[in-house]
Amino acid sequence: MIASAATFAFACFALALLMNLWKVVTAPDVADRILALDTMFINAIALMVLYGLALGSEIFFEAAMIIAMLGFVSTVAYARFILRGNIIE
Amino acid sequence: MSLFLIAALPFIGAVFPALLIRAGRNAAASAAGLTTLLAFIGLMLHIPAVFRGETVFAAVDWLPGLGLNAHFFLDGLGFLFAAMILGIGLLIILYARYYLSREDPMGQFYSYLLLFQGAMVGIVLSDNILLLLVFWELTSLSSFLLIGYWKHLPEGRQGARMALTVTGSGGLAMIAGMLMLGHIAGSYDLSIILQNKDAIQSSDLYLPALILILLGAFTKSAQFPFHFWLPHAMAAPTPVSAYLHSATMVKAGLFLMARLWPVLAGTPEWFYIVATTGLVTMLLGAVIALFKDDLKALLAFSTVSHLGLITMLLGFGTKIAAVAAVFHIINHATFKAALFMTAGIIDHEAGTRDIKRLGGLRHLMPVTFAIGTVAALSMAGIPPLNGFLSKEMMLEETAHTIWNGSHSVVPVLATVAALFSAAYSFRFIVHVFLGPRRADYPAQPHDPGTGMWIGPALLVVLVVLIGLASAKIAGPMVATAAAAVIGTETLPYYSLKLWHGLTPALYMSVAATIGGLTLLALHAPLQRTWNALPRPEAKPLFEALIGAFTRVSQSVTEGLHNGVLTRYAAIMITFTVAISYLAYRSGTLGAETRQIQDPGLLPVVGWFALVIATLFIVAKHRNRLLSLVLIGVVGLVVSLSFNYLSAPDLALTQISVEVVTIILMLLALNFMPKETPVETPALTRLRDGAIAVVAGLGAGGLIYALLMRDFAFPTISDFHLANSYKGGGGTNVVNVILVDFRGYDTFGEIIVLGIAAMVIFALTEAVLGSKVRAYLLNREPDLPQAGDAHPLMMVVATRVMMPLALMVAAYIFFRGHNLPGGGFIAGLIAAIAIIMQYMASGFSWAAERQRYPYHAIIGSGVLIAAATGMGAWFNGMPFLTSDFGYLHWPPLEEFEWATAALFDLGVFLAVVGAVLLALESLSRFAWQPGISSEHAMDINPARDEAAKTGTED
Amino acid sequence: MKLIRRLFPHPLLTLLLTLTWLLLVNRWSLNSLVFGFLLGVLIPFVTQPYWPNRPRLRNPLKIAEYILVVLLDIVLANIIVARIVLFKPNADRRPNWITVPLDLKTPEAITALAGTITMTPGTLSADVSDEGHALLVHCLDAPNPDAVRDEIKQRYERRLMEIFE
Amino acid sequence: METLLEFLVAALLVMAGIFGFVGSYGLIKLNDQMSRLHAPTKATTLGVGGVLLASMLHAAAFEKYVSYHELMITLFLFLTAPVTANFIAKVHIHRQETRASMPEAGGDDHWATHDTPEDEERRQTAHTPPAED
Amino acid sequence: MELLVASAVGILTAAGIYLILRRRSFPVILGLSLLTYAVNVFLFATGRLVTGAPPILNKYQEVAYTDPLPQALVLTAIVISFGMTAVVVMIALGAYLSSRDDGTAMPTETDGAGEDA
Amino acid sequence: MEHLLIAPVVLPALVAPFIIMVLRHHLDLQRIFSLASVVLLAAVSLTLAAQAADGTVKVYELGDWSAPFGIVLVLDRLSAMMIVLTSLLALPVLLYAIGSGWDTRGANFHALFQFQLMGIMGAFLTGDAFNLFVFFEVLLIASYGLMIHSGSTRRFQAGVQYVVFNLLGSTLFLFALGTLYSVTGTLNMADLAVKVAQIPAEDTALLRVGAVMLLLVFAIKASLLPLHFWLPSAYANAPMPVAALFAIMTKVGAYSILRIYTLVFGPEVEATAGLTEAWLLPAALLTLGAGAVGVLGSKKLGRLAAFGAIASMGTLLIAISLFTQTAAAAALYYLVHSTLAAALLFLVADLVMERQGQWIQPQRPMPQTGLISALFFAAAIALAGMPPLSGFLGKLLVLDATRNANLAPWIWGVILLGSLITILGMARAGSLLFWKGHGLPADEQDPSKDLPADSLPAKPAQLPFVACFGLLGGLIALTVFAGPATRYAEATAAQLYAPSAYIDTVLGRTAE
Ligand code: NA
Ligand code: NA
Repeated sequence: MIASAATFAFACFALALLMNLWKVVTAPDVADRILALDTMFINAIALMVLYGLALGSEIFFEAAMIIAMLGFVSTVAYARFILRGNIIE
Repeated sequence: MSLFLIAALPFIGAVFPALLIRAGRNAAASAAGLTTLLAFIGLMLHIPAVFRGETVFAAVDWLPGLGLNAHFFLDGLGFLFAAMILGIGLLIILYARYYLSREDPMGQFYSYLLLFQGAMVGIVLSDNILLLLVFWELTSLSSFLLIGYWKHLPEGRQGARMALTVTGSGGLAMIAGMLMLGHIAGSYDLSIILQNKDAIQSSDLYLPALILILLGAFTKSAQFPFHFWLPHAMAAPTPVSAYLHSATMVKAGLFLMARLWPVLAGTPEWFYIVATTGLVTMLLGAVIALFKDDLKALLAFSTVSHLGLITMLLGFGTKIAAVAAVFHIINHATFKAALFMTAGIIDHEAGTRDIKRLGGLRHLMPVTFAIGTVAALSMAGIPPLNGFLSKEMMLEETAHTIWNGSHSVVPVLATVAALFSAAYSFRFIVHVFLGPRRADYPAQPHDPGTGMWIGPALLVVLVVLIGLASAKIAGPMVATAAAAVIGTETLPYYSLKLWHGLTPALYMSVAATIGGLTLLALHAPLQRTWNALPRPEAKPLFEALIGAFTRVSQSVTEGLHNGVLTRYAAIMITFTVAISYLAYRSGTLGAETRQIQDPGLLPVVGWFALVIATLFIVAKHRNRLLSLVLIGVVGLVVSLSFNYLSAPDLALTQISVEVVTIILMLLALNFMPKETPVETPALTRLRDGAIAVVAGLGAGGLIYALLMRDFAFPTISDFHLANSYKGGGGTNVVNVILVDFRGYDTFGEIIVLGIAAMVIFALTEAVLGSKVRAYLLNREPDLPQAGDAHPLMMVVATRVMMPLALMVAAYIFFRGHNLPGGGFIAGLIAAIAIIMQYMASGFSWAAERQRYPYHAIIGSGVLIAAATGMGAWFNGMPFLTSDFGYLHWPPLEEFEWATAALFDLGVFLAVVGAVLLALESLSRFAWQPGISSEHAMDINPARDEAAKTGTED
Repeated sequence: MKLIRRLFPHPLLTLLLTLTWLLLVNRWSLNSLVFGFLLGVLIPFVTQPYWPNRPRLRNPLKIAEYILVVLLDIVLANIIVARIVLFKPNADRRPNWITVPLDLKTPEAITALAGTITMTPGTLSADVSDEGHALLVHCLDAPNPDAVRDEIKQRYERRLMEIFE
Repeated sequence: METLLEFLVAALLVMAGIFGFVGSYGLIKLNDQMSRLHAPTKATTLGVGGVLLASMLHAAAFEKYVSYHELMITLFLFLTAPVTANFIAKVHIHRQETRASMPEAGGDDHWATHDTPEDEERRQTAHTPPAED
Repeated sequence: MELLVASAVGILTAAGIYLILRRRSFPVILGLSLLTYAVNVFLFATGRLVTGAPPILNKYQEVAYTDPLPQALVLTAIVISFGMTAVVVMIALGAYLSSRDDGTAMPTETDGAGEDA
Repeated sequence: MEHLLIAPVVLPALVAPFIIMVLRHHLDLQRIFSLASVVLLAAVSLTLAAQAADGTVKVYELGDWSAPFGIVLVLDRLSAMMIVLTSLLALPVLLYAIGSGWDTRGANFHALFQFQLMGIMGAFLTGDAFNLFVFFEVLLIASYGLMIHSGSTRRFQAGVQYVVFNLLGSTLFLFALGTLYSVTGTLNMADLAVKVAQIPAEDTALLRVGAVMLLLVFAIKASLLPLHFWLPSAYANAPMPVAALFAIMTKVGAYSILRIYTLVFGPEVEATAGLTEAWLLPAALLTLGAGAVGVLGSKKLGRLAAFGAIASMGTLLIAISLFTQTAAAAALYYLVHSTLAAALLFLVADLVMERQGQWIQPQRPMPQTGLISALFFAAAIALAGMPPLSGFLGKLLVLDATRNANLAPWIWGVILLGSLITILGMARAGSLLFWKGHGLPADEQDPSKDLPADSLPAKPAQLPFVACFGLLGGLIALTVFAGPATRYAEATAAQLYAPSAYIDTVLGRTAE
């Protein structure tokens, strides 16, 4: 049961990831692109945790946590770049 | 005196004039003169031995592995030349003291001159042909300096380069020839080479070696068609011309031919090459000399002609001709040096060397007239002077020479040459000294002081004495030298006297004299005809050739290295792929030994994401921000893949590095164009695409082939897996490899990072210290800026996150040895935590709160890592040997300590320092005066409230 | 006392960080506790300059209540948003801007409010006004914007006022 | 008990999958930029949250260890998601909106994103700035 | 899976090289980044591809581990290429700011010499 | 003391961070420490060379992990020679940089200088292929900083090219190492030698690709045509003292080729036979040709020196590419010579450029023109391979060693013609720079010359001349003591071509 549920979740998040990518590539505006990339980070976190769950391993936790922590930094950096040009001023 | 000292004295002497010139011109000249005199005396001390027919040796090994040794020897030939070089050298030194003006840097002159003298002495005393080559090339170099001595004269500079080019290239050819010769003979020592005539002449390499060596000799001795440089070398001060271009350097080629005569001469190849070249040169030089109005040019071509004469004699390959050659070498040196000095005196005193502007000088310069006339008559071959004697011998030999079946070609042409020779010699006397006195000399001519004329006078005395009593005066010298040329065998019969009876030579000689007088009489119309004739001028041709060559070199160099990085890279990649492919094709690839693994859903999705993002980066790379966003996608997917493929450490590192890289690139992109224009034509893009695809196929194919085969041998990482815990004290094998098994790599790696940051800092300083600063200060943002630079929410969020992030960094750090993590990733996280402060609250605000200079953090990181490594020394262990153990402090549980953690702390600090220094440096570009705010947030109602109510927190 | 305040500038933060450490190492042991506590003391001390004027929390117990309320709202928010996304045609949606005047003054409190708004049903904090007296909120589907504004002020801002000011 | 836990984990996973999908789907489906911003900021947090809960539960129930550190991920997401959304909204306001197209800023003049340096200067002179904020 | 990784390496390499062959420094840097990914994955893959076997020693049971050495090498390579990227970004920025041109070609200079000796 | 073997790496690695930590704002102290470090390095290197002179191979097992599992440093005649050369080059270069004030024109000069030395020393001493990569990167990244030290438009532009090209090289290095590891499962050079000798036939294709890619990496460093394009503008635009130090960097490439292609892929190894024959020598010949033509075709002094360096690398690579013991001996002698000669030329170029700008064009006579022109003359004849300096001897050795090669006539022709063209170019430049200006009227100063604004100190410094004469002294010593020098080179070459002692010592097989 868990296995099928996990496969379902895998498929959902994988599909989500590809949709995000599609949006990154095709979005008309840069705001949407950044948003899509940020969403990609979040879906990636989900995938990683799922993978750890499927393998019964904790080994992927740190990577997920680091993405949660740092993905935000790059998103903010992109946005700041558009807002101000200087990301550090 | 040891031959070493004789050869070394001029070089030693070369040092003094340059040093002594401040002590005055006389001091410089005396120093030069004294060392030369000393060497000369040293040489003379060997007279008894040399004239007994002995050979004096002096040998020290220099580079025995190659066969290049400081082996000197002195025999008759060497003695003759050394005596000429040093003897005439002395006279030249004396002459030059008076010839050079006050403005000329005399110290330099004497230094160059003695350098040259030493090189010449070295040539003639060398027993080792490689050593001879050393001196040979040295004469080219020193003569370059001497010819170009008057730096301001274009003729001097051009003449110097021409001489260097021609004689230098000959010298290079000779290197090859000498190496071949030595190879055939099995030794580079002349004393051994000269014993191996049969081996040499029967070798396959004989002809190439001969040609290459002759190229050296001919260029040096100005033989046709290389003769053209010599007249242009006359731009040198006259003492140089007299010394180098009559008495010594140009004779080096002759010396070499004479030196190698025993082993090279006597073959048809030798005869046809050497004799013919000599004959042509003799004739051509004589003809041209007649029509030169410049005294020195006349003498120069005359020298060419006489050098041809001697070459021809050597080329005949008969012993008697060789004797004649030796004799003429002596004679030519005496009268030609005298003539050059005479020309120099005339130039010096009358202010011109142009024959057309001279005449009638016999009244004004009687001494000069006497000296010049005697020397010129000797050159014309008029008895009883020494020139007559050797010319007779020469003519006699030509009479017996058959050239390609013809008995007459050589004697007739030789007579014609002698005729022209007589003609220009007479012209030297008649048009310069005779005739009416003129009113329009550029200067008032008068005889010079004794110092200037004593040298040529001495030479002229020799001219007469050798002519009158040749057997007594020159006989022993000729005999000894000729014996050395011919070899150890007995000399042929010859006699050095004025009257040999009614020989063919006498008739030829008489014909030449009469013809010479006739030509002189017809000189004016002849010269008009000559001048009207179209003929190639060597100098413009040469200059054009060299100029063209230089320009071709320039355009080849600039065309090849055109500064287009794109092309460089394309060439490099194509070359690499091609060579690698060849290497692949020439080896064997066995069948696959591994099974392909079935990919699950995740890898396929990841693959699609990666491929789509990558292709879109290529397609959309002109939109720079978009490509950066897409790079973020690629980095994310790569990181996920590492995680999926059992590499959690890599995943962590990749994602952290990714963030910092993107920040870095955004910082830079702010100042750069946001779009890349279309610049390359479609065809170029197609070409680039083809290169890229081929390289991609190569890389992909290679890794596929590797992935489908097992290791050929068990890998060393089995050891790492087996020893990580018991030897390294950690269960995260990757981390143990990083900080222990291969900690030295990591040590290098953090240094790379530290250097990167230092470089970025230094370059930032450099840019901001330049005029770019002004541009940056006045720069308008490329795009409109939104308000609220430091939004409240961001500031607050990062304030909360910072301690949390540092906590995570500590966690990642401490677990690294046993679980994914480690100092590097922890360092990146800590750095990003601080960078968030910069991004949120502004550069100045965050920088103010930074208490430790980043340079120092980097330095301390590297030092801690190094110190940890060195700590092992105190245990008697090698650098970076780790140690670990377990501590138990009740009530705490037992915990592990490891020196590797200390090393990792070094890594941590270096990374933190490096990342922050790099980012901070890049951030400084945006700094503007006035943007620095003391507030972290632009909008803060609490602050406004406090300001309004006057209550400060 | 001064020394203690300098050493423990933020006892609450120290507590939070110690807890964080225990979460991170995922092991409740004395070692972890001691080590986490050491870090919990050290890190606030080192980072002190980056968070000046830290607000006093007047009523920390209220925080728990607030968190529970918000968590519940988040679950609901997700369901509501999912329904809108999946089933509601774009044409039927009424996206809208609303302005929420702020009584909160401290940046921390405003941030907490804005964050809450973003995480809860159909609303998203987009900006603050130029002097920080109003919050700009975007609604995904708000036929009645005033109601949304009042709920925000009632449900969240009031509670935050109690905690922070 | 085991089955129940299993069911719970599975349910959480399915829920997470759905929310995760919805978040990204909304990004494509919704037709205006500000609305698109809602979908991921909410749905995905619960998507990830579901996975995290499932993971914790799964570890506790089947892997024989108790795992709390998933909470850290949640903590970070909750802390960062509003800021991210705020920034993207500011990008939207900066690029797509003008002062006129925006609602009134309460008692204040306008929204921070439309604040120009001149406005800022005016404000600076209005109040004397204190030393520290 | 091997095919996926190999083709990914190939595509990253090709894309990287194509961008390196552009004439502006920014795409060249992008290309270098892609090429760095390619070579890192390449180097990583030389340990062969294994899933679910991270080289974290399990003290309690015998399990398989993937080859840890290439991972360590790739870590070193990532760090080094990060440093290199940072430097090249800086240099490209310096070049752009001082000449206001981000072309990677060296512009030819006005000729000061050209005459003969 | 056995730890001495790591000192050439650790010493600069300690001094550099110390400088940036403690002495960042004290120029005089930086200079003192930097100089002291270099002097100490020279002493250490000479001591090590003395230890290696009798042919023993010394191994230093870092972290006490034996080869092939850990990283080892290996000292043999070749590495000893290279570290001695490095430190003896560094000393005059550093003196020059201090004397000329170049070290003050940008930040972090001394620290970067030390790190640069550390990288070079590490590359020469390591016995591990991947560690060689790491130290290549150390020396490269330090060189990036030094090359653009003090900045300027052209320096930055040249820097972009230099860095990008070398990053391509670094990438290729990783591809090569990955391939080799993937086939053999090892990284230690001695162990690689053992494994490569036993490689099964069906693995040769992949092994050969790895081997040749590695060779190309080294060829890039050694500026082999057509991989040399990074060099001319990088060296020409670098501060000249830095370019002088870089004279050793191309030698790192040459060293690596010699090392790897005698130890691992030696001429007797079947699996990699015939890998280089077809193209390496022709490429080396073209390198020499391009260098020589470049000397003649250069309009700026820095480029002239850079092409001179390329030409000398061509000669060196010709000798190396034959892969015979005699040729290797000749190559080693020439290597030392060309390092010193190229460095001297760069320093002299700086003396000129500081006074009259970088264009090769007539100038008014400059201060100290006599001394400078004499030094230029010496450097020119050294690099052109004219007597009496060691270049001539080196050239003779190379010619002699190549006499039996298949392409001997080509080799000889190119070497001799190359010399001629180089001489022409040098003569042309010297004549324009030092002679022609004497003909210029006083007021006809060329306005286009680009003198640095604050170029000359009021009182000309002595130190730059001391440095130049130091290098010249080195060349003279190499000439005078050519006998012992070539004997050392021959012994070194013999050791290279009998690698079993090296392998056994590194892998600890001597005891058995
Ligand atoms: Na909301
Ligand atoms: Na080979």
